[in-house]
Amino acid sequence: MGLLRQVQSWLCLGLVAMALVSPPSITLAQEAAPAAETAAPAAETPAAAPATTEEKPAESSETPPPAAPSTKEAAADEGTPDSKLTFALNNVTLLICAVLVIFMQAGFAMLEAGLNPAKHTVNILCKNLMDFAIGVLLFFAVGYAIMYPDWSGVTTKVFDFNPDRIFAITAWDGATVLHPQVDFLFQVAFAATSATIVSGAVAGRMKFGAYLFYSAVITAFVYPISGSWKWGLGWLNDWGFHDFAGSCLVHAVGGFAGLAGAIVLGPRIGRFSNDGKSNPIPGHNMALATLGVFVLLIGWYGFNPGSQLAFANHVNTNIVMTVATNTTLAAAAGCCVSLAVAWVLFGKPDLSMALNGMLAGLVGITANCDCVTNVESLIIGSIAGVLVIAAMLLLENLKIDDPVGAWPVHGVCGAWGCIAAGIFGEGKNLTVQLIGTGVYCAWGFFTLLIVFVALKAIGQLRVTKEEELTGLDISEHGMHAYPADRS
Amino acid sequence: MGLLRQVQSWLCLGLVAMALVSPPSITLAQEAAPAAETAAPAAETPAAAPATTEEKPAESSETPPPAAPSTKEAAADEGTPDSKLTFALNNVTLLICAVLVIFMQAGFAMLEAGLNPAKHTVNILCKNLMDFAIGVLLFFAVGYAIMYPDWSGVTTKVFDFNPDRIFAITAWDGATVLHPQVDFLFQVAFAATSATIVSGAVAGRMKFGAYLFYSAVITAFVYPISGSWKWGLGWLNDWGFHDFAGSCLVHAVGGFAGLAGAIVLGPRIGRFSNDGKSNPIPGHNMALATLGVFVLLIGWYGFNPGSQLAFANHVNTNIVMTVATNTTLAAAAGCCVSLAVAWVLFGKPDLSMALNGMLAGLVGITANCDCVTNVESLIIGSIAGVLVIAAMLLLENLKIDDPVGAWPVHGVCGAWGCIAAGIFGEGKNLTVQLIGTGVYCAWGFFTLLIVFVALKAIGQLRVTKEEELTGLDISEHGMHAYPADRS
Amino acid sequence: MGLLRQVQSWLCLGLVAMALVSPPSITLAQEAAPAAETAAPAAETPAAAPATTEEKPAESSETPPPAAPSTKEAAADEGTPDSKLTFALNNVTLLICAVLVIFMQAGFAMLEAGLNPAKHTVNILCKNLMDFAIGVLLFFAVGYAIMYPDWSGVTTKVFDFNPDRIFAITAWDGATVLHPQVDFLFQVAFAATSATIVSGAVAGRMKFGAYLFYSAVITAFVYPISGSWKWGLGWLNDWGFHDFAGSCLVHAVGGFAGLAGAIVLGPRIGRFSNDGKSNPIPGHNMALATLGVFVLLIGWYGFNPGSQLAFANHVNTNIVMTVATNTTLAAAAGCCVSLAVAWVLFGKPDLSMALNGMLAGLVGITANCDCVTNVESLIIGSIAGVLVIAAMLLLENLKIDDPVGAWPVHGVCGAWGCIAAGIFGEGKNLTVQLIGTGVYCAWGFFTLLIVFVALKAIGQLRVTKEEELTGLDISEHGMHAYPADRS
Amino acid sequence: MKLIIAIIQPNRLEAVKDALTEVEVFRLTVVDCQGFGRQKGQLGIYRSQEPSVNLLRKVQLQIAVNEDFVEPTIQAIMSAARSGDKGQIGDGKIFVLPMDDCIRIRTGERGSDAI
Amino acid sequence: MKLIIAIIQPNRLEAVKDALTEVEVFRLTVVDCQGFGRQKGQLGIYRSQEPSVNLLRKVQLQIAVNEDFVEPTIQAIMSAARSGDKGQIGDGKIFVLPMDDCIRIRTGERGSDAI
Amino acid sequence: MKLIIAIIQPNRLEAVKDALTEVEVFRLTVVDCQGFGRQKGQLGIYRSQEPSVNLLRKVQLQIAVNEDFVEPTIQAIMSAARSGDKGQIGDGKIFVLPMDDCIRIRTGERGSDAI
Ligand SMILES: Nc1ncnc2c1ncn2[C@@H]1O[C@H](COP(=O)(O)OP(=O)(O)O)[C@@H](O)[C@H]1O
Ligand SMILES: Nc1ncnc2c1ncn2[C@@H]1O[C@H](COP(=O)(O)OP(=O)(O)O)[C@@H](O)[C@H]1O
Ligand SMILES: Nc1ncnc2c1ncn2[C@@H]1O[C@H](COP(=O)(O)OP(=O)(O)O)[C@@H](O)[C@H]1O
Repeated sequence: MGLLRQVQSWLCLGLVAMALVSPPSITLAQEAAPAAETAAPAAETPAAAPATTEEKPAESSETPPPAAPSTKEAAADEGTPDSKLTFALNNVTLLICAVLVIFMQAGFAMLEAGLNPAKHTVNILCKNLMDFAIGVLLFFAVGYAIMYPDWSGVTTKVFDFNPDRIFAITAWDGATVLHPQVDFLFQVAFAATSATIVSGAVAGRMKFGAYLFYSAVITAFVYPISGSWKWGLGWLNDWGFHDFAGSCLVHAVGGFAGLAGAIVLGPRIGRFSNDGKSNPIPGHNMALATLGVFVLLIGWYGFNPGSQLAFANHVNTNIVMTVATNTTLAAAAGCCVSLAVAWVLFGKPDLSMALNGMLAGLVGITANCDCVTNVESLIIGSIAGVLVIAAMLLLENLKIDDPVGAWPVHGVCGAWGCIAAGIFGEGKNLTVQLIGTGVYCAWGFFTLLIVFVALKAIGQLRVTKEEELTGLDISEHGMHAYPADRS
Repeated sequence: MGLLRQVQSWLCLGLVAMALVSPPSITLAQEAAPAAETAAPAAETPAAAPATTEEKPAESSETPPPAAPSTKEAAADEGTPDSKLTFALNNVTLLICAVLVIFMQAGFAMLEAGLNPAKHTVNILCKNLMDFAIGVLLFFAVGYAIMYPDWSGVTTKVFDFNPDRIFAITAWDGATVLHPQVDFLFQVAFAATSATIVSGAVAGRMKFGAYLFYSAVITAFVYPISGSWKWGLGWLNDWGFHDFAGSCLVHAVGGFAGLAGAIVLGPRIGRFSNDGKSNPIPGHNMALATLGVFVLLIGWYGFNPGSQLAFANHVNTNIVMTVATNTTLAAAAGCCVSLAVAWVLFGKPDLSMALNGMLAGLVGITANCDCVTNVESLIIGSIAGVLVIAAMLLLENLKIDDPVGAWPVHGVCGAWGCIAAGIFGEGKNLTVQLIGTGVYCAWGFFTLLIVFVALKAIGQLRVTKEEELTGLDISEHGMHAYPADRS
Repeated sequence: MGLLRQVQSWLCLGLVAMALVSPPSITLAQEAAPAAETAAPAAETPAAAPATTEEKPAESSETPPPAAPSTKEAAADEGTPDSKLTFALNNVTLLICAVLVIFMQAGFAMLEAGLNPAKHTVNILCKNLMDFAIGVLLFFAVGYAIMYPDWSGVTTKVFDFNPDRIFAITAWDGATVLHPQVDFLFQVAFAATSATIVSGAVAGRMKFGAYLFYSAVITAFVYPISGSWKWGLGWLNDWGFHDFAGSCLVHAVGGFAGLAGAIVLGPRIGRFSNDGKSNPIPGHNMALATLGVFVLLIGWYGFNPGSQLAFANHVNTNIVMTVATNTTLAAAAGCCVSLAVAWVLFGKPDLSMALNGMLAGLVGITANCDCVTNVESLIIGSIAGVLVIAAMLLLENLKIDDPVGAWPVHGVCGAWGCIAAGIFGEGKNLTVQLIGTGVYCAWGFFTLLIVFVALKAIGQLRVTKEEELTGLDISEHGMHAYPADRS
Repeated sequence: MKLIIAIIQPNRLEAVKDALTEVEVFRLTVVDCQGFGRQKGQLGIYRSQEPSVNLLRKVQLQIAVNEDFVEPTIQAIMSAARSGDKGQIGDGKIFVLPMDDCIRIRTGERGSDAI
Repeated sequence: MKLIIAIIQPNRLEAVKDALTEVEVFRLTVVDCQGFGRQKGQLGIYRSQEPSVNLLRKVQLQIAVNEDFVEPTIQAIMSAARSGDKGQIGDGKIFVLPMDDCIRIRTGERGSDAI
Repeated sequence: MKLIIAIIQPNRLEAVKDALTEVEVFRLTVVDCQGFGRQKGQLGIYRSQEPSVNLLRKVQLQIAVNEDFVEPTIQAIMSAARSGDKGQIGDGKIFVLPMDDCIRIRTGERGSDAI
């Protein structure tokens, strides 16, 4: 393990170096630090200030449970009925949020299936089912250990792991604010999400085995490593980088990984004509796709509000409620703006753009929903609604085939979310946000680029032309998604 | 704004006057008042009586948070751990309920899509997505301000607004029982529901632009204005009108608005033959429709129990649990009775009637689920199950084409729900209930009648014959919902 | 009623006798008893021991609310804010869990519809809708009374009922930990589940009337009677039988009832050729089936964690969180193992097996999720993933046609779940587990066998050959699930 | 006996059926199909892109008729299947095929009686 | 060479396929179609209303055969496609069309060898 | 005038359409169909069982052409519809039917002008 650990460390460092073309240096980190310190109490909530004086500070995602500094204090009043209720309320609520996030898997599956031809449906469903199943197993095996190493105070490492969390969840010590079991559940749902995002970008042409492989790599290594830099209280957290619920950590990493996949795979047959014309391949079931987006919207109420990780005192409750409403406003704004822009540009109110616009708004608000106002949420969502269309047109021009728009939605708007936190978020440092965003985008892109190039090199990446034309359902899984009654 | 305010006020007054053909007068209002006073503590729950002596009264929907009289008392023990937990529990639970209500949008979308021909599917999905998105924006812009004006004590107005809530949600003052952000979220989900109900009645022939327009009018003005009369603590609340979760405020308003739309639009081509024969146009996907109903059923557990708005003391908990079970019993009864009646009358167990019967039961119990017994719920649901069939047959006879049965389900059973509150609800005044019901039905019908007639007058209401036959998907949105793989 | 009561009692005793071929006797019961006593506090949670000393013991499913021994103690601190919050938190959380379990109805409907030919879709949807609706009515009428009789201390009876619960839910006495209304709701959702499991096994050939009849019998009698033996604190509870959330009580009973149905009905036309070849009839919509499984997964987070029935103290919270994670791990393991085994055996990664594998893992962990470790959950789920394939192959060999695999998933893995509790569960007695499992499997199988044989005898069980070939949608319901646009 | 195959726009089906009823042609078979002809653009946009000209949804009528009915059937289809007054590109084609025999399955009748 | 087009009830497809196998007709093409004939009422009810007579689901078989096989094929279809003993309205039709040529794509064989 | 009916593998449709364009056949009609021939096993597995040989998805092209175009059309289809170099079982058939008349609905043109 020692070797792997070192190799990984160097790899990470290399990539990070690539991302940081302009030298950020120590100075910048110090600039950022004070901003970060004030971030938590300076959330936009008016009632927070007086409340905090008498309460322990919000156990926000800024300070994930395992390393929570308030552990001892919490332990002190362990036996009071109040603390038991607080514990129960926090954990039960987080469990419900975890369930909502897990539900997003269904949303992604339906959305991707609906936006692709019928002949790849079984493959898409199987991918989305398996990346959750495999994700759970691998995050339990190593991912959780990597994402939450024991880094109290040490911030120069980019990779480490907590040996107690290899194939195990640390037992509840009776003191931490969150129960480790539900913490794991919430985190694993996030890990599976980042894998599933990639799925859409590589739909319709990748071998099923290759899919399982990279999906395993993401949930076991790529996502946990970069996740540890922020939520594992690593170096980016130290710099004061802010990503409340994962615009970058989850979405941008997944979106840019998907971009790498789309580039390495190349477009589907017939997607771009020889004369260079773009020839979109419509999805086979818009009802399924729309259902998927509604399910994702619902799931986001677990994703964002749940990321506060604690609910039971005025500060937390206040933030959680604001987060929920901001999320809704950004989704609505993204949806309306995308529909309107598409209507003006292309002459028709295009449902597929409205759907992507809503997702764009949701992704865009994810990083900053805790530190912006309602009206700022509308602005952030609206801009996301424009960005998603611009990014799609860019992909068209570059002749990159991303069947569901994973990069425009999750990659671009994920990056936008963290940048918006720097622009609108009180006490957030824009430079740090830009650097952090760059790091995550580059990390997602380059790590998976390596994986996809390697798979391609050994001929295990893309199905044959014949198989692709026949459809992955028959060629990879030997079954139709919609057999006629008589067959 | 002053002018608009006045025009609106007069418009409302005019319509209300129309609805109240028999003079209700001051006397009646006074009759009703004492009944209303006793309503809250006299809920059917046996344990409520002893409990209330030591507790602050249930923060039921009777007294929505912003104007809650208990504000100061609550503020007094602001700092105690107990009050913080109460606050957290109430708001977190309401957030979950809001999420369930938002999920209903998916249910409505799937139900309407399933019950209509495939060629209108994209249009239906887009309508249901956009009425949520636009609803959120407009309710944030003005609807919330109109629905909850600052009317303490003043009840002669029919329209006003709270200027602090124009494009803003009042900040949490650290005292109110509900956090304004989650209150907004819960309310906006209701507003979107009332718009989406209309959608089903006008499916398959309305221009998309017209749809967006009236949908905006409903969520920005029609629903908030009439909503303010009751939930904004306006005149109907003062009279003691009871509508726990919105049988009238949400469903009847939406259902009667839909009726107006169906009448003004006229039936779809081919729906009634020239010789007067009724020729139903079957939905294209009963699986989607059934999924929609299941999702709506689930959403109703946010809609009804959540409408208590508070959960954290014995009185509230007691009511909330009773509400949930009553809702379930009425849904089951409506479903079984509708299936049975349809089976007897038409010779086959008709799934589409069972689905509508379940919804009928749900709508019927919505107004009164807090003040009837379990057995009464069965009765109310059963009667709703009969009413929905009778109303459908009536529409057939009148040659009004309501593709999904929005008026029978939401209009008729919504009215039934409020009347049933008068019949079965302890301490509810039947006369007041009848008047209030009449007011809401008339309000929904006539305001939208004006909108639809106006749209028709300027030729913006209905698509051409050619477009309708081709299907709104191609003619309005330029895309198929289910393109063949090869296209 | 007296007569019915006696007949039922004898019938039960007879069946139980059949199941217990090897004489268990008093001795064994005594062996088991001490194990059972220590079971609750000895759950795998490290923090449980110190915590329990100062708390009232976990109100686990071991001691369902109506007969909770802690009633008086709880009543003592009735008036404290703490107890009110505890009460609210427990009941609100259970309500949410009940909603999730009710959502499973949608999952079962979509799964069964998707895994069957299109021509039976309306029938399948109608069955799944109606077994919920009828189940609610009948469980309210008699089921709840039978399942929770007043058996404190008396354990020799196998059938009784609580007359206060005939067509009524006992009023909340202000003391019990759970509110009876939500307790009913949670339990009725379980009852409907056991009926709905059977549906899949008898799909495509049973008369709709026969379906309604047996569905009524299950929810009114079969499930409540056997349920009372354990959760009604009956004789199997006394023996120390452990079934946390119903692997046997719900799933095995349903699965074996389905097996009886599949055997008595015989296979669908064309399912096995005359020359004995197996000829699978593929489902018509794998997207629907996959959506169904995702919904079931989500619902299981109400099914398993909710079965703790209490959430608000450290012991309960601890168990609930562990249950949730164990459920997830088993589902993931079952899914991966099934896919892998099918891949190896049959050469393709078969989506339908992955789906069934996930369900198998979920069913398998249901009985024991409270008393095994995370790693044991992986093992239990993995074995379930193998068992489900083995059981399917067995059915093939026996030429029994179970269209969705209800017996392999719910019957076999349900039995496995309870046996696994005996193997892995701390303080659980394997012999008792084996006996209890045998009893439930036999009970489900033989009671329904009688029902199906009786229906067959009077010619009301199976549709005609012509009707089956045409499809039950047209022949039983007179409508297509997917009419072409023009019809 | 002839087999008349007509490929028409889906939204003209009802009108054509009515027109056929007027010339006493009561039996026909309908098949969904997709046409590749001179018409363009039915599939306007998808994700902001216009798909290249492609297969458009059409409906095919198959009508077995005796000789006397051939011309009335053709005229009926032609008049009812045209979009607008002058017709549009994409309105479709009628093919007339010779037919050797026709059998009614129910009775076993053959030839022109069975049509 | 003839092209035999048979329109039958969907639920008779399996029986017809078996009957064809017995007269050694192994190759055929199946097309979903909808028929408008004398049969009524397959679509019983929807939302409590009986839709007016309309297009009913049928299945079309297309079978290319050499002359010797024409009669056996017709007989096989007729016997297996009838509902009940005497047949019912809606049981369908068989059309026999002349065919000039047949080509097997795989080998390029033509004429009666390619059938 | 002939009506050419070609039954091909679905995944060859694009190639065949391109090939037809090259021989200047621009109009055609496509029908989904299912074939029962010598090919086996497209439906590999379902719930771990291999369904017995059954109807496999095919696509049917219907192309009305004037006599001159018959051979080029057949050649174009044959060359483009073959799987691999030598073709495989299941690649399909081409049937050539005589056609008496053709009418363009839009203009009312008849005969070979209307093709
Ligand atoms: N020669 C042909 N063979 C087969 N189908 C044809 C032929 N010509 C036209 N069609 C069918 O008729 C439809 C309408 O044809 P189109 O070319 O638009 O008509 P027009 O000849 O009036 O321009 C096409 O989409 C195609 O389905
Ligand atoms: N002349 C015809 N042309 C085309 N299709 C026909 C014709 N006659 C019958 N059919 C097809 O056969 C089906 C059965 O026809 P029907 O009129 O019910 O049979 P019958 O002649 O035995 O009364 C119809 O639904 C239709 O699809
Ligand atoms: N005689 C025939 N009549 C109708 N369709 C046929 C006939 N022969 C072949 N087909 C169609 O062509 C498809 C391919 O046929 P197949 O038997 O696999 O080809 P081959 O003759 O090259 O072995 C079949 O699935 C069927 O749809």
